[in-house]
Amino acid sequence: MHKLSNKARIAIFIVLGFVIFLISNRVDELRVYQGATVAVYVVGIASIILLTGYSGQVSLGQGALLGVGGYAAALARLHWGVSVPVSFAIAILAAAAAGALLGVAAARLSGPYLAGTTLALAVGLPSIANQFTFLGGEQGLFYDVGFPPASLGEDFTQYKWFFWIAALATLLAIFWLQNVMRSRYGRTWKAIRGSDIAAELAGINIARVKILAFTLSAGVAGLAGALLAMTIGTVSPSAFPLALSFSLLTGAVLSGVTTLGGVMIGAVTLVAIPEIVHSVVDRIGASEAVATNLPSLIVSALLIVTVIFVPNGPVEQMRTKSKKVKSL
Amino acid sequence: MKAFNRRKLVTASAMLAVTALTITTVPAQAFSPKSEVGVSANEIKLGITIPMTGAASPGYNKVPAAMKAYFDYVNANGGVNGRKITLVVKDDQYVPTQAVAKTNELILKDRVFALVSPLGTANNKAVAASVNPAKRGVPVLFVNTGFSGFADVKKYPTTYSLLPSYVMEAKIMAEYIKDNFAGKTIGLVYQDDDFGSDALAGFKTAGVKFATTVGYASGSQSATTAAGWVTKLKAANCDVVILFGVSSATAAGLGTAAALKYAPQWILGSVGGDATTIKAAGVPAGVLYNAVGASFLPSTTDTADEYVSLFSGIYAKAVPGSAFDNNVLVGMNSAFVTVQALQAAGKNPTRKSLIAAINSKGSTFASAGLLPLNYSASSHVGYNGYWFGKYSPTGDLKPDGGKYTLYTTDSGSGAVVKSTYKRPAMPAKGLPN
Amino acid sequence: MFQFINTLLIGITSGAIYALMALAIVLVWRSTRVINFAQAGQALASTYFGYQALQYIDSFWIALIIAMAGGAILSALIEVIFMRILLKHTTSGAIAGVAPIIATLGLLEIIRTLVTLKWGGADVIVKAPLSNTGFSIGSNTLVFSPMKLAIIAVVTVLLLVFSVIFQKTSIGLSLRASAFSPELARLAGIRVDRIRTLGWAFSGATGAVAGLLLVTNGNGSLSPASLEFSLLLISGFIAAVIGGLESLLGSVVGGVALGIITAFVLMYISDSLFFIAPFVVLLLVLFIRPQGVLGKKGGRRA
Amino acid sequence: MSLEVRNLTVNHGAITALSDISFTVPEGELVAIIGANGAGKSTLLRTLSGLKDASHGTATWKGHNLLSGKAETHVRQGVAHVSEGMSVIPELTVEENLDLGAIWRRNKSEAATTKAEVFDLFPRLQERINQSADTLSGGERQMLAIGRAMMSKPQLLLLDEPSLGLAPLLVKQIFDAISNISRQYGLSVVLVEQNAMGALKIASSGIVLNLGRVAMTGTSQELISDPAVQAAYLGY
Repeated sequence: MHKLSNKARIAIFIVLGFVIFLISNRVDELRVYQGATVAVYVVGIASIILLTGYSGQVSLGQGALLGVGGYAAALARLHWGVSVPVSFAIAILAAAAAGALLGVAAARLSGPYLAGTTLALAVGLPSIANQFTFLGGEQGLFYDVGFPPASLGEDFTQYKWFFWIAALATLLAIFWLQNVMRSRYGRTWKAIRGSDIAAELAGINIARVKILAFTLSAGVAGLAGALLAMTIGTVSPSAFPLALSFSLLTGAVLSGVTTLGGVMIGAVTLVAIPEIVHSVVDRIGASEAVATNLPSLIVSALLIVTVIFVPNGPVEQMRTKSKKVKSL
Repeated sequence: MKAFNRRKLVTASAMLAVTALTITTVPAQAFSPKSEVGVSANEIKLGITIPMTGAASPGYNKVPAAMKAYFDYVNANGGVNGRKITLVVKDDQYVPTQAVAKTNELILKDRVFALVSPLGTANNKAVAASVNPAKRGVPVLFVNTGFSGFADVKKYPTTYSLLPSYVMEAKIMAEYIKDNFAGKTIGLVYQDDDFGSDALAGFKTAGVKFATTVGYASGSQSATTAAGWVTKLKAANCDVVILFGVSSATAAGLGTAAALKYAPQWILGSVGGDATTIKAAGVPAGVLYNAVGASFLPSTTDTADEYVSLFSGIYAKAVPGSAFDNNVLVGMNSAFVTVQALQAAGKNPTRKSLIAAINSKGSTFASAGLLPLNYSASSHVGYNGYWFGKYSPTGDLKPDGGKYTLYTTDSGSGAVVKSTYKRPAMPAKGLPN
Repeated sequence: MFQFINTLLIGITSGAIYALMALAIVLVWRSTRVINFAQAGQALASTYFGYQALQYIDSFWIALIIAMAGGAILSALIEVIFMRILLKHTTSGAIAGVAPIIATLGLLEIIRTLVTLKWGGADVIVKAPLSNTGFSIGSNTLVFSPMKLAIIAVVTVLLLVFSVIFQKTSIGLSLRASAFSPELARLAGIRVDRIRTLGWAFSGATGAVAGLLLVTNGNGSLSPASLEFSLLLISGFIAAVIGGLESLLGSVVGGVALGIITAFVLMYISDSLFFIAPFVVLLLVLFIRPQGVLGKKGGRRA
Repeated sequence: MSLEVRNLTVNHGAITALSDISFTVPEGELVAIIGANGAGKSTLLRTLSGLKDASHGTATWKGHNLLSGKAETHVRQGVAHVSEGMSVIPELTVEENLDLGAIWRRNKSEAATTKAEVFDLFPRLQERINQSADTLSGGERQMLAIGRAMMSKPQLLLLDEPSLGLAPLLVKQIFDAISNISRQYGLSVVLVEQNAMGALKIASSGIVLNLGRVAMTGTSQELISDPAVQAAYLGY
């Protein structure tokens, strides 16, 4: 295991934050917006890594948990007028509560059952918004984060403000997640992932640990949901479609579910591929049908290739390779 | 050594992010500082987000080609003050997240002058909140939604709509029922979300009593669920049934009712009343026969109408083999109004001058609509009424008695009145000056 | 009373289609221990095969058989080209347990995209071979029509054929043995790989029938983006779970039960519970009888 | 017509499970393989029946190389393997389990004759012919497992711990049955057992495996009387 002292890790995160800050001042507004989207994906993907990579459970319905977070944040801000950080906290708590409920069910379910159940959840949950008028129905609710402070100047754009908030939240979330995974719980989860039976023999209460993993993962997903709601300014059922759940899962697999180290890879791929494909297609002048369908084809193919050839993700692959080299 | 490894990973991730973001950066096109974004010496660039793929796309995905067809016609005839209009089309798949992302691309990367005809309430709300075209001063011409919220000029000073609101539509429909089907037992099928609740509010204002109402969950409409609706409507002995939903719901309702030999007098809402989409969903035209439909544009088969005959000719040439239906007419009509707005914005149009032009001259713009456009500094809602007609055996909506009788009203508690408006003649060759 | 009968009939017909999908899911599950989420995509593609066949020949029933053959071949190819490599490569590691599930989701997307590229995104129409106009009793018209009767007949026949194959033939014995204990099956001389491919082929053919019947039960319109196919997958999965995931009879019981429950909830409670009702049914089953309605604790019977 | 194993080495990943094993099973003889848990006994049988790959060495049976080809082809060469722990399929009926054993045989009337022979051997199975295998007792299951193997009309029978988990009285019955079968049909049998005494009593010769290597070979009598074997495996 690579162990870094806490101090060194804090230093790295501060440097990383500073680098992001510098980048945000250099790139144009569209990149800043995409950066905020990447941050949302990073947090969403991290929530799946926490769940799947560290406790071996799968969720095909993470998008629904993002939805819970997004709606909670929007409602809190709309009806109670809480500050943005508080609305994030409420999003995390609400999603975590939903995750705990789901976790109780999940603890009784093995792989395929859990996959199907979470899939059904992803389809069913967003439609609840249409049942209750206070959730705003199909057109949804506004989630207003407010304008950037005047002290940042006239030219300071809304998206840069979103990006700063999202990046900061992401850095904190990832730092905290690393702590969790380095803790006793993290080790316990890994033990379970390896083998339920072995863990049970070691005296671990598997059901409780699984529920905890689901709860924490859902909390992180809730944060991602609030950040997503912030970047699009609204929450609505169609903002949390099944496709979102699939995208996050794809991103998690591309990143490698065993470690947080590659979490950027999946997020950047999801945002960059459609754009790269479009610019290539525009240049070679392929038909409209090809242009709209190619990105999903490429992303899905990447997903399958990754699952088959680098199931543990590129980062873990690199690590194993370098270990092998060292041991020679 | 090990510590270095972890650091390498983190840096690698960060580097990857930075490179990916920079690699994909397409250099912003150089515009001279004086000219407005999206306007060059020989081009005006417009953008649209609309579902081109996905479950919500059928019908709507014909709109961009229809708009392009008219713009190209104008371009071929000298363009707008010598500038050609180009339309950048982005597929939002009817997902708000996509709509925001694509609108950002349109504004920040493609650098369009204005947005035209973006579709969908949730999408337009998200775009309004996140992209905030109002703050950027970007005009959003003729949003394709009947959501009444966009009528708030203070909140959305750069947004305009063409469609009457759903509340208006419901109120007008209630009046039509009073005039034609007084004393009948009435049933309603509506989409159980705010699209439907706007309609319910309108019907309530108008005091319509329903024998039964069936609210379906958006996306659940199919022949199987519609069998349930029909069973309920039949049980309540409804003679007149209003289908106030999207086209696929209309199709499911009509098709299933025919199979169950249930033939009430149907009244279709404007959103779900597009005959081509209904027929594409498998409903024979005969089933549509005699259903009541509503529109503010002329009937698409009314070849005597100068707009219809001109537009259908242009469209047939531009998109051979595609049926000239209401979606096409709507698209070409908004393109037509857009061109007038651009012309009114002056020799060197700016976003500001465009808005000012619509606010001051918008009410005088010609359009295929059988009602006047009501644009002013305080109102950004276009049409305010409908005419009713019945579908022919081939599924074409034709006005009752061959004459367009137009009802108008507002989104509030105002009364419904018959309009006396007479549409002025079309500009020569359909090219406004 | 009439409303009650109609609701029951609505439930049974849609339940019969769910049952087919459940059957397809169970067939793959038993042979490979994988829930194949690409099944919805395969059913979609097979339905298009049937649609394509109808452009050349006039008979729906021949088109159905062509669709079944196409679905079987597609499914077998997926097993041979894709699942074998996948299962070989993901025997260990953190996501070994969930990798196949995730990969089949990717496959679902790929199939859907390819179908869109081949046949376009717009609706196409598959004409039903029989009238969808309901039978009449006096002045009342039932929801039940000749087409719906045919749907139930097809499902019944298919089920009978399957149970004869599974219970009475040595191929059926091979399929069951390979499902329950691949190692013993190999020791008994069964070429388990081939049998597994056969199981997938059966499943693909079943999914093809489910797809075509789904379309003809409705207005006959078919498009790649059709939400109904995604819902078919979820309903099929839930039906399979109700039936215990192992049992062919169970999946049929599960499908019909789900169809009837959903129909009654929509009719007597609210139409807007459409997406929630099946999910609640699933949760109830998982909590009350996780082994399924027909599943036995501990033991699994074919 | 004998089983010849030469220099067989089998690895489990990085661990060597069997190392340089050589032995011969003459035609019609019953050879017992004894050793402690983890000595590699089961691995040996799994390798011979094609369930596991060898890394090195040869194993030939009737001139066929047992180390190439899959398990499903071995059975066609007359090799039957009854794997460890009541190898029956509990979801199937008794008859289905038996039919399974003959499933690859083309001639179904011959298979029916074999089934009758199995019922002669284990009348209990005939009584329970339509019951599902999971209702059987431990001893009945073991009979069914052996019966299933017999259905393929084998000439080489590989038996893995047939006495495991059975009551002493049943153990004796099973060993008697194995001894009978071997004599009656002239079968070559490789019998892997922890119950060394029981196995050696019916075997003609024995092999002692220790930590993946052949520790000792000899006739059953030699092994039973060997003090080291007595101390380690026979519990004296």
